[in-house]
Amino acid sequence: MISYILSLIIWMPFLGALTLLFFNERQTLGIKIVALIFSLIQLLLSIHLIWGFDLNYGDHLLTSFQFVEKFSWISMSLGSFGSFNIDYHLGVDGMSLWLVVLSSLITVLGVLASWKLKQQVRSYFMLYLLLSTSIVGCFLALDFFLFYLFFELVLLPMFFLIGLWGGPRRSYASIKFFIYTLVGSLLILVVMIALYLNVGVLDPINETMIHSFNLLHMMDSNYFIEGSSLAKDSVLTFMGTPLRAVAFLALFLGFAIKLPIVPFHTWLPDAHVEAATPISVILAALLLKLGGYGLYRIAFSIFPDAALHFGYYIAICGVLAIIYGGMNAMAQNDLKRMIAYSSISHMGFVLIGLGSFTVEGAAGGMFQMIAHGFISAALFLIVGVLYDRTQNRKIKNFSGLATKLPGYSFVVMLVFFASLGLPGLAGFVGELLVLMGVFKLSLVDGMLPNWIGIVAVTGLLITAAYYLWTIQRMFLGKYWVREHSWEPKMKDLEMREWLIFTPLILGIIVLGMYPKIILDTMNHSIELFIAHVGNVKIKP
Amino acid sequence: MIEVWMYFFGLLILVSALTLIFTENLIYAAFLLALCLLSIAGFYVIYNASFLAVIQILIYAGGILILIAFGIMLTKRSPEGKVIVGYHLLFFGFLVTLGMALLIYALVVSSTIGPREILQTTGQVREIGIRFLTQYILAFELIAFLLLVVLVGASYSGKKSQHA
Amino acid sequence: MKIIEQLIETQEHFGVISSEIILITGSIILLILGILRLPLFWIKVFAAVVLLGSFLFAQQIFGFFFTRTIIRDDLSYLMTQLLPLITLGVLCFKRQIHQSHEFYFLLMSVLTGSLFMVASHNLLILYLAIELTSYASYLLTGFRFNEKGSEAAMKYLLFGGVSSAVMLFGISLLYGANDSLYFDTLEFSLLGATGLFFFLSGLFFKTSIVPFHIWVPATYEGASTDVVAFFSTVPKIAGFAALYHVFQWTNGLFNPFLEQLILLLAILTIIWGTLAALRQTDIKRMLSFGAVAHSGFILPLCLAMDTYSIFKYYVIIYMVMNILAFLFVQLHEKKGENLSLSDMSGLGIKFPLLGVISVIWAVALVGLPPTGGFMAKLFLFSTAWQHYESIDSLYWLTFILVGILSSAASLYFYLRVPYFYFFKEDQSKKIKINKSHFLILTLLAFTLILLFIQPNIFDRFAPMITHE
Amino acid sequence: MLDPIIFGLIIGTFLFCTGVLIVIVKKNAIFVMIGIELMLNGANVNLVVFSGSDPNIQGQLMGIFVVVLAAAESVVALAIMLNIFRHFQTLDLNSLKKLKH
Amino acid sequence: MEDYLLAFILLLPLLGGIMAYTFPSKSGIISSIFLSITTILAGYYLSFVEGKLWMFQFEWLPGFVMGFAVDRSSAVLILLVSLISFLVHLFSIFYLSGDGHKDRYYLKLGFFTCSMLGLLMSDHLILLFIFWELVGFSSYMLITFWFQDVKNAIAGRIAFMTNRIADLILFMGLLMLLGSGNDGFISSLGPLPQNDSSTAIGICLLIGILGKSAQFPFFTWLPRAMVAPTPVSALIHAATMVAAGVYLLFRLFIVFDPYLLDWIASLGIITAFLGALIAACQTDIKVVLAYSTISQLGYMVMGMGVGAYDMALFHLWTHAFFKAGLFLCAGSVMHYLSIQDPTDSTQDMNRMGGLKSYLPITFWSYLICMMALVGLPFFSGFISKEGIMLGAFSWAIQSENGLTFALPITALGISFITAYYMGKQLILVFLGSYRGEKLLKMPQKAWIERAPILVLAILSVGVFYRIHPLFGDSSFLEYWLGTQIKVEGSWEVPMIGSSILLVLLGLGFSYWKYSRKGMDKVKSFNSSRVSIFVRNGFYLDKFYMVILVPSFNWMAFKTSKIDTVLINPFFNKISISIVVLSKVTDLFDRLIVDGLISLVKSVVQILGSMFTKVHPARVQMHFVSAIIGLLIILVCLKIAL
Repeated sequence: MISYILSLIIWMPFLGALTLLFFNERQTLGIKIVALIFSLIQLLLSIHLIWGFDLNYGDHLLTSFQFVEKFSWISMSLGSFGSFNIDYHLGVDGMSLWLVVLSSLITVLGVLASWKLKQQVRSYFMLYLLLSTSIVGCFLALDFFLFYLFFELVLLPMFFLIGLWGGPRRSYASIKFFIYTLVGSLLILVVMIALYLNVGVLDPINETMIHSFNLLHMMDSNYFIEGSSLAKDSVLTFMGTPLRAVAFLALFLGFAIKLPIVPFHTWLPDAHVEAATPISVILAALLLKLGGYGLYRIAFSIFPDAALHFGYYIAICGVLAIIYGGMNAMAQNDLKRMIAYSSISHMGFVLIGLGSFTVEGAAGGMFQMIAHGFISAALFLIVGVLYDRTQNRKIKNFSGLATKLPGYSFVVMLVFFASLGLPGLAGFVGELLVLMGVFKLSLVDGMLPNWIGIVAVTGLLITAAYYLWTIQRMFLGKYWVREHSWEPKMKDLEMREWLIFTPLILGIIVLGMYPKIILDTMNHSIELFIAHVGNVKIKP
Repeated sequence: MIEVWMYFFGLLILVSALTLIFTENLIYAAFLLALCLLSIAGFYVIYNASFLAVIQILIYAGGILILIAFGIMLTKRSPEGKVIVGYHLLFFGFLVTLGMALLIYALVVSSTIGPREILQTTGQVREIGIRFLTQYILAFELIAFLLLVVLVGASYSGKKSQHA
Repeated sequence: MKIIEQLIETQEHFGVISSEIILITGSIILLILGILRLPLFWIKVFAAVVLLGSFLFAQQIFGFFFTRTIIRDDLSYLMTQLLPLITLGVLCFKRQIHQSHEFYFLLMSVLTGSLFMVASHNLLILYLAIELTSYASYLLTGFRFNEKGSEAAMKYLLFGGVSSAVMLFGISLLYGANDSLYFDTLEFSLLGATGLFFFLSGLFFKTSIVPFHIWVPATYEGASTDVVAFFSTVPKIAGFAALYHVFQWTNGLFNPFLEQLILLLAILTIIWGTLAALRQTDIKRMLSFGAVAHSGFILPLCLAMDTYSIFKYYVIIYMVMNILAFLFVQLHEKKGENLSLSDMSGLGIKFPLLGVISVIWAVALVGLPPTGGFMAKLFLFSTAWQHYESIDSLYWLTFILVGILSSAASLYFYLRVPYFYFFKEDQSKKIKINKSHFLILTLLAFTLILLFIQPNIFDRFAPMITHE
Repeated sequence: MLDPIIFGLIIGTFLFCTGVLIVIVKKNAIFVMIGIELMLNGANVNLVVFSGSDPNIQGQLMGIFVVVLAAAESVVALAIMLNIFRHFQTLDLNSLKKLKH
Repeated sequence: MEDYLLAFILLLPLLGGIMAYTFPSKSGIISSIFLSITTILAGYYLSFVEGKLWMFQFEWLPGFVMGFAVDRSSAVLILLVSLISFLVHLFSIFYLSGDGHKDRYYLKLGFFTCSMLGLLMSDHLILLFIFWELVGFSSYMLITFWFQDVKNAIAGRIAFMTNRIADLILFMGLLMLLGSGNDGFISSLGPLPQNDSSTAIGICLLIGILGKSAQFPFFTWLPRAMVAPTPVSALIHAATMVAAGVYLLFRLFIVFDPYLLDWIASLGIITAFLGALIAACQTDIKVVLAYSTISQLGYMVMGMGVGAYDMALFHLWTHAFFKAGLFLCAGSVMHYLSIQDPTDSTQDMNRMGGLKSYLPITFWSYLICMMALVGLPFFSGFISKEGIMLGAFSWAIQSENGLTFALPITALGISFITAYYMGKQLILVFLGSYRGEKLLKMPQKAWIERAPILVLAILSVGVFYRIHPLFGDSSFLEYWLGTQIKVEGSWEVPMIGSSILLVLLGLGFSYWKYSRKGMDKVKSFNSSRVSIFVRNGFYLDKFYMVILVPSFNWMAFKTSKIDTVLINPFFNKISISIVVLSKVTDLFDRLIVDGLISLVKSVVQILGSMFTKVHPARVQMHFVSAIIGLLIILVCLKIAL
């Protein structure tokens, strides 16, 4: 029996966007309520998904997907070229499950966060809901084409959401965002095409190859056509490098730009800073995860051998991102920019975790993504609160806010400390797992050298440094704001804002205290993933 | 004997074409072109294309030259009737053309074309007529339509330029 | 007796080219109606009826006709259906230039020539058809009857004349090498190869391949937008179809080196078109260079073996995108003036739906989902990769890489239209939106999306039959 | 003593090249048209030369069509030149500067 | 059952804090009640812990089990922590009676107590680290309690950062320890095989310990942390948190290499010496105590290093009481002065004096605690300190190197300094006459203030731990700490004797210096260069704050410049270069196409040929370029075929 819950989850916001077509631009409240309702339904459905989820489903990565939906979408005969087959193929496993839940949650919160929007409300929410659809679609697609479609679709609404509702340099930021990520996705496109042509099943009837974009086939080396350029034993090279390695690097770069890695990260601070608060939230909490998820699901799963070969360098990329992002964050005087750089720094752990090829590392990277989803969402909302009131977010323009805004400061403290990796809060667990993976390896078989772990830990130190400094400068000390006109606006969090923050804070605390909730559902998939990728024995 | 004529016409073509390059007077150019085209017609006869030669004389020398003359007349400005036009890029043009000629020579003339000899057949007009109505009937129709198009378009365009 | 039989056979063949016949007859009648001073609206209606007729009466009979000078295969059948439809679309443009029945007559004669181009299997017919399209095009370019229009027509004419002469020279060499003017008798030789490139330069001229593309910007800038839309689709695609036929039927004329050379030209075309488009501020010029780049994408599809369906798909998408883009541009034009990007500033806030349409065509031209443009590029790169793999040719790989990079770069200039539309300050420009014009825009945009979701939708209209 | 075919070819090529040269160097549009005519004739000579040994005389047939086409082209050219002359008062190609190229 | 009891002990303080936060008006009372229950439970628990472990295990991550466990030594410390915390809570009711944010204060304090207890209970390296960090975090929160003053905020940040540096290094050590095949349970740790990685692990762990216990070179954060409310200083920065390092050292004792232990001992004695020296030059009443704490912690660390770990742990216990007592006394003094003499700075000892008559209970308690600290017989400090020194001596004897005797001898010397600065403080604060502006004479009345001090003072009396004041067996201690702490050796008597002598000398010296000579000369000494140098902690703190931190910041700014100066422009350059490339095609038009014309022009002019006028020939140059293109193709063809 096929359940259509995944489709429902994906298309629910889209349905909402269509519903919005029937609204008048002036019925702002109605528009907001519709957006909220549809995203809430999506959230409920994805929570429902957790209930039906089987923890130990399947014994191989390729068979571990649940709630699978598979229909033929495009089947186009192209002469001797064979037929062009694209499936509508969805499925969820432990890795994507929580990302889906996270994205539906953040979507709801984003709607709440944009509640005060006044201009172009209908277009905004339509784009917003489309964005949500495409993000969730990415996490659930099991067909490379479908994935790519959603991956690209993210760009368009994002482009306009930044460019139309953003800050003063919004157009620059949106163009930059678009071009950077497009370059990345074009690299992915090439590899996708190559993979498509290399993977196939022999049709028994008329003895032609049936190619498909099925990701599961691509992950399985048996499906590669013998002698094709990307098969395991391919001898084709591109400028002296084996073609498989080149393809992996292209995929890696494509996803890593989104993640982002240094030095392809400069789109991120600009985009984050210029985007409106809810959009920054989506950007940080979900869009970066697309890159990470792509690395897990696609780059590493399809080219495990190449990934293993480059594991060390990937970890170095991660370390670089951690240190570099941290140092940059330290130097910023715009709060939002600082947070944007801290995102870069945190995403570095994902790369290290992946590069370690251990269950701990991979699980840590995945956990880091989810935890960062919560934390960064909260961080950007924090900036949003300040920006809402004063239209300003320079660190040096504020001091001693804790006196005037105790509730807000409480949230800030909690989230900042979560972000700097205080144990007991969500940020710590991912980092712990990743570092466990690194140090485990370095002592056992020397996959990643110790210094990677050491430098990564230094990164944590830098994180602590800039967060504490910021707390000291902005929230402690004597109360002072630069402009006198801001004084009457400096009010503590209102009901709506508490409503937004509460789930995030709860999530941060619960994930930090008892990460097993998530890791239990994820663990099986991660083990299968590592078994598939690293040919490492599954931990008993 | 036929070779003498061949060289004669060839020389004529050569001379008239070269003079055409260097002349600055459009009227002279038109006459030189006429000379050139007539010699080409002669050349055609040698290569067993007498019908085409006739056509060449009729349409080219008769039609096109008159068109060109019309063009010259309609667009001249100087009162004394001499139309002097300048040229430019001579050096460069020579360079390019020389390169082209050399290349064509290298690629075409020096390549093996195989032994052929020029057939001397009679009844060509009949043959051409038949082929016009069978093999190339469509081409025949097409060029008829083309002439119509050109006629309509050109007359309309000319009318507009007169009136507007 | 033999002649009589041949004549009778030929007479029967006229049924096969019924759409062309309908077009020719129709346009002559249109001329007569014009002379009878029928109101222009009815002439327009009549033209539409004729075009529809030629669309509907396209014969699905395959084979060689007229003593093998005409070939009817799937491609030419598709084109006889498609090109009239596109012309019909152009017909629906809001006229901003001088109106007369001659205009429609010339439009239809370009179409007629294009259809013959597609159907020809003989160099003579092909040459005639190209000349027919060209002459009518020269005249159409000048139909603005202002300085720019005349200048464009002059340049177009001179350049076209030269290239047609070059082409004829090539044909003469080809003829010399093979003693025949039929495509399928052409064989490889040094003479033939030389002739081929002279000959191709004519076709490349029509399809605007580097280095024969130079007429494009001037002509597109000078001619009125509807004419440009027409030029960039109908005769150009017909040219590609002719190229396709030439490449497919000239057995053994090609050796790998020639293929590489042509591929190289395609790559150059892409690079040149993209780079040139980057610095344009006039939208029409920008689109024209974009069209040049697209030519570079289509060319390898004509060249490579077994790419018919992809060629078909790409061509369809290309036509829809281009018509949509030019139609969109024309919507904003004031009489006799060319549009610059800044004229569109801030319109997106006032007309969001138009803005969405601008996004759709821009994204399609770049080649991003969810538009047919993406599928077209996907198919194209797929087949390119397949060729790269099967013959391990670096040219194909370069082609892919250049194509990808050019797509990325083209984003920059195509997206400037929606960018100006939405992000620039409103300068309170006023445009009048013609309802029917807008309807067609929406329809075309929808088609683009539909072609993404169901790319095989055209197979329903034109069932695919692979020629042997 | 040259082979007649080669000689014909040389003459054809010569005419063609002369046409190209004229097209390049002359400033006047009518002159350029004359150059194009020469190019066409060059090609035609080739056709005829090759057709001389072809019993099907396709080259000659083509030549006939080309001559007609050349006439048609001159007509079109004349019409356009008249337009140009009306707007620019000259047929000097270098004075066409309204377009960017 | 025991599991639940443990959980109660752990969570009650936190619960108390939360309750206090919920009911701000009665916050102090509520949380004190919760703490008293905790203390009772901890005492009850201690009563039946018989050297065995009470484990409570749970799976925190999949396949990753962590657990709590308590043996007798940790049970004792649990009791210690809850007891002192309880007393501090009580004292805080008095101390913070005028503050508007008591609710927040008790929440933080409860949270701290909870984390500290968790630290003591946890039996897993990672779990321990979690609480370790939480302790640091709550310390930060408490230091910045009065955050309106930016000085406090900075102090808190520096304290946390210094801790964080050490903690993260510790974290690495723990992870490496885990990675080397351990399951992470502390109770099942064994000695590591000796190799490079074990050394690395040891060093990492050591640095973590040094950081938390404010040892050289990390000690600078502790004096800064004195800006916290004084009860907090008493609890955290004297009794509990700083002792966590010593506790960890005790727990992981087995992991360290022997020669590393020597280093630990040396670092301990260095810290003890430096701390004492600096304390001797201080004038701030709390900072003296802070440096004294550093010095005493140095003792403990040294004790661990020399192998007298049980004695060191015992010193931790005794030190907790008397140092907390001292701090509370200081708090009492400061509070009194802040009310009675609001015009004055309340912490400068030079401005105090003669408070004995106003604060009699405080004075006597202070005296007892001081006696314990300097190590006079009959007081608790004496027992533990002598134990450590004896351990040090016997360690020095056992080792072959003669240099090792430097350690116990220095320790003896430190006794003298300790006695000196404590005596000085006593004299400056309580004896003589008041040197401030003016003092309202209001006697100290609140029992809620006096009771905790008294309890702490009483618990600093030696008789609770050992009946014999000088030597002998130690029945109570044996029972509590579960180990034999009597140190055998012929060194015992002379050592104890000399120690007592030195202490008395020190006290006498301070009395001689401060009572006889009057304050003027003292002031002149205070302003002398040596004094300032020492008082500023040898400018170690300055070194960090002026050189290390700014250079790090400088680095950060430079790095951020990479983004704005290098990377961003680089990618912009790429896009620009594409545009430039398009310009190049444009130039091709202009230079090659048009430029050729001018080339021709110049050529022509040079040749003086018939060209008179040369116009730009755009149209025809297009022919040329197309034909050149064709020619290039043909050339290719010619070459290839």
